[in-house]
Amino acid sequence: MPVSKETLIELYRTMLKIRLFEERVAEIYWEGKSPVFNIAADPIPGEMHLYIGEEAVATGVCAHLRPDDMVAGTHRSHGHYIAKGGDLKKLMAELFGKKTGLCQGKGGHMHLFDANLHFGCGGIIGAGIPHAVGAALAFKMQGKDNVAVSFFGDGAANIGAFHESLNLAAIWKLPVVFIVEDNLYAISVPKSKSTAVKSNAERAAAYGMPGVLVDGMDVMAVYEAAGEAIARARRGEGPSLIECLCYRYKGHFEGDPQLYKPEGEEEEWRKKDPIPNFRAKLIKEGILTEEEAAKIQAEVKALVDEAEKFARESPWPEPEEALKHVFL
Amino acid sequence: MPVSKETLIELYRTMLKIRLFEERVAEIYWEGKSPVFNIAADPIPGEMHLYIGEEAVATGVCAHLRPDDMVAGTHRSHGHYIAKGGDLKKLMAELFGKKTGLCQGKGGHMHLFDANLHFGCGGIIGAGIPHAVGAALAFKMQGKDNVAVSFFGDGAANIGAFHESLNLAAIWKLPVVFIVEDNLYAISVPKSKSTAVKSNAERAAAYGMPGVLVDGMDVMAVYEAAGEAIARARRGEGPSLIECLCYRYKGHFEGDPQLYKPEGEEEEWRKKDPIPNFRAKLIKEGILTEEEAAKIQAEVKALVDEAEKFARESPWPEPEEALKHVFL
Amino acid sequence: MGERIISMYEAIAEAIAQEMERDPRVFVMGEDVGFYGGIFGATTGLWKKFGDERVRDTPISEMGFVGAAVGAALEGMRPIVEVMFVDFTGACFDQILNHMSKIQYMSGGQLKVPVVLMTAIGGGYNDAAQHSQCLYGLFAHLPGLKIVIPSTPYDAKGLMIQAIRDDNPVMYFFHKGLMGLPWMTIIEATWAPVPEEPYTIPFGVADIKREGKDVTIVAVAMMVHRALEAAQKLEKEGISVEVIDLRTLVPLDKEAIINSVKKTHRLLVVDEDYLSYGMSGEIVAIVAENALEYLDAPPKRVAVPDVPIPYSNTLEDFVIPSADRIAQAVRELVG
Amino acid sequence: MGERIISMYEAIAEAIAQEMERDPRVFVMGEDVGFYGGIFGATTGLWKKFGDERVRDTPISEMGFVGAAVGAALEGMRPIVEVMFVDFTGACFDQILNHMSKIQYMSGGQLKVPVVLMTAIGGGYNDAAQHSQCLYGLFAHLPGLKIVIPSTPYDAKGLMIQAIRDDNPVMYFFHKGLMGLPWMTIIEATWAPVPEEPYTIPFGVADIKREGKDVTIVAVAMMVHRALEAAQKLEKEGISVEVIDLRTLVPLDKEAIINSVKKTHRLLVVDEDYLSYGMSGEIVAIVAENALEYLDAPPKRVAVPDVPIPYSNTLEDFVIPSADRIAQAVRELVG
Ligand SMILES: Cc1ncc(C[n+]2csc(CCOP(=O)(O)OP(=O)(O)O)c2C)c(N)n1
Ligand SMILES: Cc1ncc(C[n+]2csc(CCOP(=O)(O)OP(=O)(O)O)c2C)c(N)n1
Ligand SMILES: [Mg+2]
Ligand SMILES: [Mg+2]
Repeated sequence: MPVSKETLIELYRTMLKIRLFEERVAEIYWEGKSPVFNIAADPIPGEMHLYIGEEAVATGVCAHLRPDDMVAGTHRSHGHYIAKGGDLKKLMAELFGKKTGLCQGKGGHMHLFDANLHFGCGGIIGAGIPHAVGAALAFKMQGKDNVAVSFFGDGAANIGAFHESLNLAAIWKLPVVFIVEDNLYAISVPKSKSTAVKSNAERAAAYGMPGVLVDGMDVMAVYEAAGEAIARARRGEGPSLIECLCYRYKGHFEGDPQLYKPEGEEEEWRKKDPIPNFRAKLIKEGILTEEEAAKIQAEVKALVDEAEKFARESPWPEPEEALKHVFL
Repeated sequence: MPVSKETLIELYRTMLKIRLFEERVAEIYWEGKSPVFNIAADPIPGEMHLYIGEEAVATGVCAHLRPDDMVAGTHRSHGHYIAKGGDLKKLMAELFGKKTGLCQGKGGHMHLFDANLHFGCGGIIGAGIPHAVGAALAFKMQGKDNVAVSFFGDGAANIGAFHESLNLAAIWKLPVVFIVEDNLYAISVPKSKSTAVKSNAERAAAYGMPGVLVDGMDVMAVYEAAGEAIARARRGEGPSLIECLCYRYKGHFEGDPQLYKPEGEEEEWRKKDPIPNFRAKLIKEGILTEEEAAKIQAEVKALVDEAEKFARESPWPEPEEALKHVFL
Repeated sequence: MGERIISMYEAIAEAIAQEMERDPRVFVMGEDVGFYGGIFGATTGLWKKFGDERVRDTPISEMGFVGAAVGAALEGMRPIVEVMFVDFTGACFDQILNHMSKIQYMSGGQLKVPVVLMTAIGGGYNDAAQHSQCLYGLFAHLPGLKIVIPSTPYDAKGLMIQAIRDDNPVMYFFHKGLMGLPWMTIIEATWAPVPEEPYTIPFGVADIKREGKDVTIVAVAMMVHRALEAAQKLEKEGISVEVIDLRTLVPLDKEAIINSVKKTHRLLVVDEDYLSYGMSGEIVAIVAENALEYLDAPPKRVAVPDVPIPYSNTLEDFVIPSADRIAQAVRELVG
Repeated sequence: MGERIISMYEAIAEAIAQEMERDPRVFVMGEDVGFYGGIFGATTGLWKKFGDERVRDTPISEMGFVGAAVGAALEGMRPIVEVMFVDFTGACFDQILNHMSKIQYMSGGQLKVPVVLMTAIGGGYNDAAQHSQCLYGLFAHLPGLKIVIPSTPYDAKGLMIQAIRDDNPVMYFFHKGLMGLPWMTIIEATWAPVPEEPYTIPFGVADIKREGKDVTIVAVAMMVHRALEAAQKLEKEGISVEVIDLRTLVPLDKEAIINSVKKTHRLLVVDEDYLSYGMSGEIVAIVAENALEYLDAPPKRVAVPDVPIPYSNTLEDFVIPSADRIAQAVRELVG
């Protein structure tokens, strides 16, 4: 199917938004953490898992989603949330722990929820997979044509919830798409040491569902595979699995010395960087001019600036608010 | 490979031992439960899951095992224990809850342990699978050529522990064999409603291990497939999965009205009853005479009689013993 | 009306049926909840009435389907999910510990998780260590879960309807021995009058099953009945026992406990869950914190003595609190 | 000798290394325990010394590898299995609840399960609801698990060696904030003298960190240090505080608690775990049962107020007990 110029530019803009947002997050994160790294130091405290390098995956998938489709993310979900159409200001404020944050400062970087966007994520590996299955079950029971998408890592594909969820989705023929973000590692453990098959796409057969392996550094490859799977799900034809081969340029979390990565590996993958490559392609194909690209860059940067400013200026939650929201 | 006469007769004897033992257990179980069924009534109280109809599976597999090979059973494990060479007297006494029982009355029907036979089982579906993996890991680390065998049902193949265990066994190339006892049902839920593939043998591919489907009503088919897998494991060539198609003639537990079984299904499977069929085959092939068969029958019956007598005459544990063995 | 006598399992199934009729968002899932009607009968008749979709049999995939219940709740459904025995919650504990109980909070109150997780508790019928636990004390320790434990058919129905209508995650524990199942030891109280029309019982309101002036016994589920049995015996000995059925551990009716102890000056907590670090300690602590000066004797606890539930009759009877053991503890308290 | 100063994470790794050298049956597995040395450093240096087989990285398969540890223990090994954060025990809870803790008992004492499950606890660094829990109260509720919670490098080493040599299942909880990691807030006590040679510390023996005569504070892990900080402040106000570090919850040194309260007549339990139905209730209950007449004031508890751990600084600081909150509670106790 031909893809419109607007869509192509939107894909580019979204990837860039994720990249620039996260680069800014990293800057702010380290602002309080040098010369001495203390994980609890402000402005952004706690663990920080960045998605830099994997932007094509979230972007290519979420481009097919409506606001009322459901996404279950991971511990590394800024990208998923932004691709789903998330609000940068609220997201940044949440990372700062401010009252104006997505979750009023209660969730934090790993626990982002947006009821309006039907978005959730969490810090327990594999736990979001059944949530997506349940959301898909709800859509089916409600007679809606919505779909649910579950993102998770290559490491997560070895946890029991993966197996149970794919089986449930298959026997109940649910509108859910499983996206494996294979970035070669689970923290320091390479996929080759953790996973008994080459690609998790092969595992789809264990549930009688289609499984494909795509180049996760190529937003168009992801876009096409996801488009097919999501359309299939919307038509009521059941679940699919897509494994996207990609790479995280940063450590598992900020501060990870990454000693487990072999020499030269990152450089190889840098050549496949989804963002400059896609930009070059769009320019080469005449879809984007250098000027337009620069304008997009400036617009996105302005959004990120605004988000940072909003977060910095926002108030802290009152301490006593900690006691609210256990029960509603 | 040719199978010796002794082995063939031993296979027959073992199947018969399981059958006659369990038929007796059923009799004794109902002794206290008619006219009014009260699950807590003596002589054998509690839930009762019988293996009748599935004897060929445990028998064909365990015939290849040594006493120091490890078996992890299920909630339906009398057959596994007997096939592993278990002691009928201690087993029966355990079912009665007597002090002379395998576990001094603490374990009961679903929780049979025999340290000398490296046998254990339990009432939580799927939980024994990782135990077998761990035992196999121990054997490997100890430089032994022992193997571990995990038995579990078609229902259990849908729980997360199945996935995690098979993956671990495969990446670590452990000497473990996974036996799926596919008896078509998990309590009332038919496999067709619970399992997204036709045979779990297909799922072996998700772990890069061999998977085969065999006729679980034919002890020789099981014996051969298991022989190959166990020999492979002993040689250090890693795990395998065997799905054995079989049938439980009784309810999920004694007292189950079995309304979920379609009319005529049991009769069809009765025709394939592994014990009379194998008996007939052995006689037809001249391996066993009618007289020898009758003698075996009498010997086995005597063992069961003895076990019953032992259990009935054994003393109860002292109440205060309940406080022992939490810590050793 | 109030005089129709039904069992606890029928009361639960009726509550669910009435709510399913009222609210199309309510549905049930779990192992053998469909055609079979639930191993302990809690979904009897529902499948026939509502069909495969709304009364959904699941594979043996507790993590998957409890997680799916959470996901469905996030998308506007109101799932009732059965985990057959509380002992099996080990297979889905992460979904309870980190998601069902925490998403409302982590989302800053944006999202509701109106799941009812119902599960069977209790021993006394030789089902041994992995099928006889109570464990409600463990779940009560986790913020974000309402903990409901009925002891009568009447309460079972009213508390179930309340649970389904509550916007928060609820764990609903029914005691196998109290369900009134024909294949369990019969206990009179398991068949009792239950109104046909729907009604609710608010959470956090204990039920004083019996007034007394010498000792307060606090209990839930089967232990309420054992305590009542003990109280009857003790009455003949001239000891007047008040028996409080908490009905919910979260929220907890501290008021009722404290007021009773202020009256009786003596406390016994009876628990079929394990003794240490559980319900019994919490109740004693609350009384010590709030009514210390009223206590005429050190409080006592009768519970499972920190051992797994053994299989054999003699052993199981020794560890699960009996009316005799309860009565003995009361005598020591007043003695 | 005793003057070598090391961190708690080094002390743990050293204990494990020494036991691995002594006993070939001891091995370690878990996520990132190999080359990486454990996310909190508890296996630092082991992989280099002992290699892939005995220091085994696992996939993210907690149910599988904790179950495998149980299976390996049944076949004569002595596994140390790391579950990275206690919050993740939800993913393998069945193996702890129904197998690791129960097989010895269910087998009638035939089988030993000498597994050490080690895991990280605690908050205070904005890791929020799913990475900051303590939960030891929950595990202490389950019969069959020894519960170990060191608060100093010295104790960490001695208790780890004891845990490895113990024939029973042990849950060993280390507090992230006490590990002495360079990337965490520095707390002086996290670097301390630790002898090089192996030594053991018996389970069930509390450590009186500080003698006092007005109030007894009972605590574990980080709260021991917060209590000591509070005690120092209070000393200047003329209030003399005794601080007891339980070190193990199972077995529990009831004696030490009771004797201290008999001396001070006042009890405060401080807990970084959730308030209700946990450790704090149990300790208060034990004192009420055994030393009621000695109490001059109702006992008090300072703990996480039954909410998940929130992310934001202002919120997290509000829920995790601080030295100030502890001091305030002591003042109320003596006031
Ligand atoms: C159940 C559970 N086990 C372990 C962890 C610790 N942990 C956090 S991220 C991670 C690696 C995840 O790898 P992968 O799924 O490939 O995702 P990636 O980080 O590569 O995006 C681990 C082990 C966790 N959060 N939850
Ligand atoms: C984790 C867990 N979930 C549910 C159960 C209840 N249960 C006991 S046996 C059984 C069915 C098992 O089916 P299958 O694995 O096919 O074995 P079969 O009984 O057919 O031999 C179920 C659901 C359990 N014991 N453990
Ligand atoms: Mg990864
Ligand atoms: Mg089956």
